This record gives sequence, structure tokens and C-alpha cells, in this order.
Amino acid sequence: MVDKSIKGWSRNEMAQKVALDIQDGAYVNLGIGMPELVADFVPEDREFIYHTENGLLGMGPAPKEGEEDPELINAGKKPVTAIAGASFFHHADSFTMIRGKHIDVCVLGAMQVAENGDLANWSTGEPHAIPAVGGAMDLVAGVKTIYVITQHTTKEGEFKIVKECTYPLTGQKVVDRIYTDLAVIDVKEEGLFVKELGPGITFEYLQEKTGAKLNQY
Amino acid sequence: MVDKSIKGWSRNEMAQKVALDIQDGAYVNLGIGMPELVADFVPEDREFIYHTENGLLGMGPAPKEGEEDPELINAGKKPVTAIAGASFFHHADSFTMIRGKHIDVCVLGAMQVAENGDLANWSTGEPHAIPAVGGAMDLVAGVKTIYVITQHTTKEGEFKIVKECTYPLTGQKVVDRIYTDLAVIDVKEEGLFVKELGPGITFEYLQEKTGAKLNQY
Amino acid sequence: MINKIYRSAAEAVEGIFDGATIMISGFGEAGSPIELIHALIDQGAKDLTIVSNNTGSGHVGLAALIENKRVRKMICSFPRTANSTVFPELYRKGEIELELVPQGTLAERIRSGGAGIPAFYTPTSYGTPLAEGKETREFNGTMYVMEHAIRADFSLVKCKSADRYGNLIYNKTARNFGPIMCTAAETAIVQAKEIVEPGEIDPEIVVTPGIFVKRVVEISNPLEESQLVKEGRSYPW
Amino acid sequence: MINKIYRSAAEAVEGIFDGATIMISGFGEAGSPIELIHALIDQGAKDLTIVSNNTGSGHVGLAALIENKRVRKMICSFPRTANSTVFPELYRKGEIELELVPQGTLAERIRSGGAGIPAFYTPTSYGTPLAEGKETREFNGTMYVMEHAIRADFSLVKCKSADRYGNLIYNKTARNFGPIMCTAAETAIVQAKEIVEPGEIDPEIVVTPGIFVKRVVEISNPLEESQLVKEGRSYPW
Repeated sequence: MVDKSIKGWSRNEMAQKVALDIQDGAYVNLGIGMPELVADFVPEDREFIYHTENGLLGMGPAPKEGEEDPELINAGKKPVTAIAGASFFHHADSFTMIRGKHIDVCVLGAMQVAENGDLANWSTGEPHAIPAVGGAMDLVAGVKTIYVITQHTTKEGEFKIVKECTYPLTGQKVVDRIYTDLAVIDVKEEGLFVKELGPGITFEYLQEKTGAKLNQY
Repeated sequence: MVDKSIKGWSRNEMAQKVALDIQDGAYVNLGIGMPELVADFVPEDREFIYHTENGLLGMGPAPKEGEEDPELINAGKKPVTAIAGASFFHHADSFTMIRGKHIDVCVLGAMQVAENGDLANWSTGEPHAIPAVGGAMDLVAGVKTIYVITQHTTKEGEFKIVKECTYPLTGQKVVDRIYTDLAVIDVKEEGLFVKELGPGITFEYLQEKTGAKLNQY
Repeated sequence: MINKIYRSAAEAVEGIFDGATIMISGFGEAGSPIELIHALIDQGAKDLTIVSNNTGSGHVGLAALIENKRVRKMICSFPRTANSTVFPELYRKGEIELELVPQGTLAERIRSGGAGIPAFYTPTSYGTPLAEGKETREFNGTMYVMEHAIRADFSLVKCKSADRYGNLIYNKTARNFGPIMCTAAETAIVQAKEIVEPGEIDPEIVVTPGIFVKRVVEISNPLEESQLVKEGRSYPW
Repeated sequence: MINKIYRSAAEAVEGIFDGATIMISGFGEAGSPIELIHALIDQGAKDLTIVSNNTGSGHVGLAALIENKRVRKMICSFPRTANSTVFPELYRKGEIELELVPQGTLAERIRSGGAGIPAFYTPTSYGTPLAEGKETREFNGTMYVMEHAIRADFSLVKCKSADRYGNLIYNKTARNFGPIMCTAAETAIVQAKEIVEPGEIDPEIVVTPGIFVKRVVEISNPLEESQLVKEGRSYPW
């Protein structure tokens, strides 16, 4: 179980850390769930353009209540808006943006990340689960920089950052950086490097909560 | 030399024969030169939609003098117009129409047609010629029906319909029917079959002017 | 005169045969041609292979087609969504097949089907279970998976405006798979919110040129899938 | 604030390096970015590989770039057209290389370059001299040729309207290779007849979404190539 006396970062703080690491003018695809929080923490002097794989570049915030349009949605099938300067396109063109390395940053959740950057985030591989992959495999294969945002361990305290993924992979050696409640960790050729420790988190504590060897810069 | 006393069909009559063989509602791509004449002989009760590979479906006739737009041209780079119901698109989409077998009929000129339907119409293969292929290879590979319209022999009286092409091929086994000044000839698995003889043309005369065996239906 | 306009959804789906492969546009309910799907249920064709991003929700539209046992196999990227219970139940019982395809690979396979490209290479899914049994190949130091085109006998597509030539424009993110599915089917069947005169759609803004469309039907007030799901409706009513 | 607008053609072509591969839009003069090409001549980059459907006409635009000995190699489908003398002369003298590609294959190779597809199969050119030395393969009883994607360091493209995000619309058949060339270059450089405010181009009619464009410059009265050829002009003037 996670020790409740250990503080770490809140979900919002994690999202803010991600936002600060994205450059002005970046084309960004945010996965469903916690990644969506990143849009709330864009620094005032930066402009990100959001891509949603169902055919919109220049996605704006959620519409006001009563102004939802069921034909203007994001990849999570939630109503959104379009900014001035947006564009709509079909799915083959949308994945041209993804597969063709035109999108700068994708922020995704994870079930497991391995020390070599392998990502598992689409299936537990259980025999009776309904497998569903969506655009995750295309995103990790095509987007220039892949950021994972996730709790450091599962609710049950199991490692999510591991030596080798046991769940089916979404992609091989694709993750560039991991943002958890406990730390920010770079995934490099030579292994995992701790970029920043959360408040009150020691390197030793972090290593205990991590299923792969961590390195210090 | 071609015997001037033998009548055969005029270029306009040849073009008219082609037009009569194209169904109402067909999507048609006309090559540069003699094929363009086909558009002048569309029967009144039929509507053809013309495709030009440089990005226009629904090409209309040439504009009036003084109304030419250098950005509204056909594949021969001549000014054209667009009908009500036309559409513009980029080159990859244009060749989706061609390669994807969406165009019903393409009418092309020929240097040589072989008895198995091989077509040579882009290069004499001479060492100092500047090779230029344009969209010809895509058209013969992708369009459902390929009609060739050509004089039966060269100006020098050389065979154009031959056992085997000596010029570099545009495509293998692609021609469906040949319209010449002397005859209309079907290209079938079993060989060349004379569908219609021009005025004053006998089968024997036609065979003399043809470098491959002709068959009668 | 070329006129691709059909008078009703029922007429527009005539000739769809048992065992056909059918592409159905839509990302969730956005762009899903619900009236055409209901007409297909009424029409009765069965043993179908359906290519669609999802598997429908509630008991209407695509979910109803599946629930009515017309579908032998689904080819899709995301077969479970909110309110999607019909497919998961049949799948767990082994009563329906699933070919799971990454969304971008699905789009490119459809686009290739329409463009006369039989196969292509993609980096997507390399090293994952979805690449198992597939050819792989290295280009410039990166590994790729070979994927085959998908073609269909019919596509059912929803759009915003159409003319008698079959030229189409779409509405916002309801565009999604519609344009590429029109190109990849022998017979693309389209429901439009309005049918307009040729030329009313500016040639510069046509999204689907008419060459890709065989049949068009006007459905001026299409049902809203999410509303029907909320009301607990099932098709046939 | 994202702002891709450059003040002049000269600034827009800064950084183009010797040995670069450059795609140039246009089908004949329609869509040819003549001011960007002239700025490139002034800029001086040489030993270039140019991907363009034709080789220019007269002694302006692309023909002038070639005539000024900046081009090592042309990749195109139709290198000779009316009033095209510069390329043929250099080619006969063996002073410029040519890779001849069927027009549809050229388009698809560029589109693939932009879409992250390293290679694909096409029926085009099978059994012809242009398939010599290329891999071939059978799918469903038909033979196909494997073709590789083309990518470029830069694309020079002409369009009708652009905004500061790089969203573009084109004019009639001047669209041709522009949209796919924007996708396939590291840096797509675009000359627009007008620059408008974001949102003035309806999101439904954007042809090139801004993500594919790095630099935009307004050239409100572009030269007409055919007019210059008629007048016998040569660049540099």
C-alpha cells in the first residue's frame, strides 16, 4: 500500500509539470483522462495547438452547457470546441499527422512502462477482456515526443515502472519521460534517470516503489 | 505509304465511334490530342464526367477567349472550365481516382499496341530522347476500360498494331479496344477481333496494314 | 442525366447481400448513418463483415445491427465504449469475430483500398501482439509492419450536404471515416442532411467528389444516437 | 503566439542549404511558386535535388533555377513541355540527372513521405522500363511494384490564402501537388496571394492544416510564368 504520509505531487501538479515541459507553438495530442488536465496549465506566454485524432486540429475547451454539438467531439467522445484557426479533416489525414511525425508531443496514461521505454497501456491481456486499442499504437509510433503521466504505482501498490512489461505492449522503446506523483523520470538509452523528485520523496524511497533500476543524473 | 484511294474514317468519325461506345454517366479521362475530340461527339441523351489528372473532376469545355485562367487547366496545360457540380482536389486524391479503378474509361493515343493489349505510347526509347511519362502508366494500370484511338499505321506506313511492341511499354495487357481510321478492333484474351470495318475497307486490306494476326467475330 | 438520388433509406440499401463486407462511417455517434443502418436491419442482409471504428452503443444503430445477429465479424479499433454492451456480450460468448486494428492503420488500410494500393508498411504496432503473424521489414534502420488494403462491397456513410452527382461535404468531426470509406467500397451509400443543386457546393470545398458515391438519400432530421440510448430505445422499435 | 508569417520571400527561403532536397509545387505554371524560386536563386543554394512534376519553361522560375546550375538532379514525371528547353539541353549534355517517375506514383510517394509510410505497392509501371530493378510482388493475382516514400528538406508551395497558423487554401487546379508537398518536407515554405486572420478560413474548407507548414509569405501579385516566357524574360533580370 502507498504510505499516506509520503506527499508527492497532486494530479494537477503532475499535469502542470508536463505543461511546463512543452514548448510554445507545439502541436499536442492529449490522451483521455489525466493527460487532459495538461490543457489547464499552459503557461500564459505559450500557445499549444491541440490535435484530436478523430479529425480536428485546434481543439478548444469544453463548450458551455447547452452548447454541446454531438458532431464536435474529441477522441474520448466528449463535446469540445474549435478555436479560430482550427481545421477539420478525415481519419487518413489525421493519422498522416500522427504517423508522419508532425505532432510534437503526446501525453498518455500507462499501465506499465519498462526501463527501455516500452509502453503497455491498452490491454491487460486477460482472456475475457474486450481488447480495444484505438489510436494509442499509432500515437506512440508516430509522435515525436511521448510523455507518460501516471500514478507511480497501482492502487494496490504494484510497480508500474518495471524492468519488462508483462502486459501486451502498445509500442517498443517509445516513452521519453514519465511524470508520476513521486518523480519525473527520463527514459534514456542507458536507462531510467531521475530528473526531479517530488516533495518529500527521497531517491531511495523512489527506488523502492520502482520495479526497475533508477539512475541519478 | 498509305493508299490515298482507301477511304476509312476521318478523325472526327473515329472520335464519334469512341463516344458512342461510352455509357451514360461514365467518368472519363481523355488523353491529349485526338482523344480530346471525343468530347465533341457525346450523344445528346448522355452525360459524361471528365476527369483531368491535374486535379479536376467535372471539366467543361475550353473557355471563351479572354476568359482563360492559367490556374484552371487540363492535363495538357490548356485552359478549361469547370461545370456546376465539379470538384478540385490534390494530386494524391486525383490518382486515388485513377489507380483505385474509379474512372470508367480512358481514351489514349498510341505509338504501338500489341496483340495481347500491351501499349507503348510514352517513349521511342531513342538514346537522346528526353523521357517523359506523365500520368499515362497510372491511367492504363488503373482505369477500368482503356480505349486507344490512333491512325492505323504511322505516316511512313509502319505498323502500329503489332505482334510485340518494340518501343518501351506503358503497360502490359491493358488495351481493351482500338479505334483507327480503318477499323474498330477488340483486344481479347484470344487475340485481336475486328468489330467493325471502315467504309471501303476489306478484312484482307486491314490485315495487310496490321502487324499482328486479326480475327473475325 | 446523372442522378444518384434515392427516395428512401430502404431503397438506398437495396441489393446489399448476405455475406457482404460493409464499411460504416462514424466515430461513436458522430457521423454514424443511423437511418441507413436501421434500413439495413429492416432489409435483412446477414452474415455481414462490418468495418467501423466502434461497435455502437445502446440498442440502436450499429449496436442494433449486431444485436439482431446480422454481423459475423467486426473489424474495428475500439469495440468497447460507454454504453456499449451488445458487442462485448456476444464477443464473450464467442458469437462474433473481432479483428482489432489500430485506428491509424484502419484508416490507412481503408484509404489504400480506395487508392489501388494493395499493401503498405507502417511503424504502428511493431513489436506488439497486433503485429503477430504479420510480415515485418526494415527501412532506413526502423522496423515496419506490412498491412493490407481493406475494400468493401458497400459503405454506409453520413454527411451534411450532397448533390445529384454524389459530391459531399461533412459536418465537423462527423467527417472522420466517411471520405475514405466512400473511396473503398464498390457501392458507397450516403445519407445527407440536405440535397442541394449541383454547383451549390463550391468545387473548392467538396470533400468527397461524386465519383466515389453511387447512392444518396436525404435524411433531413436524423435521429441522435445518444438521445435514443438515453431514452432506452431499441431498434426495431 | 504562433506566427509563421515571414516578411519577404528572401527571408522565407533562408537556411536552405547546398545539397538539399526541395519539393516545388505546380503543374506547369499553375501552382508554381515563382517568387520563392527566384528568391532561392538569389539565395544561392546549389547541388539541389528538386522534386517537381515538370522542369519549368522559358528562362524563369524552375527553368531559371536549373539554368543557373543549382540543380544536380530532377525527380519528375514530365520533364519536357512546351517552351521547356533548359532541362532538355542540360540533360542531353549529361549535366543534370533525371529520375523519371509516373505522375501518380510520384504523388503517392510524396504523400507516403508525409504520412510516415516508408513504402507501398502499386500496379503502375509493372512490366515497363520504369519498374526495372524494383521489387515486384503478387497480391490477389495481380503484379505490383514496390515504391519508396520521398521526403524533402524543404517544400516551396504556392497557395491562395493562408493564416498565421499556416492553414492554407488553394486556387482551382493550382492545388495539384501543394498539399502533399507540405506534408512531406521538414520545412514547408508557402507563398500566399493573401494572408488572412485565423478563423477567416472556415475550418471545414482548410485544405492544408497549419501543422504541415512552417513559413508563410504574402506575395499579393505573383508573376505569371507564361507571360514572362512570352516576353522572353530571363531570371535573374
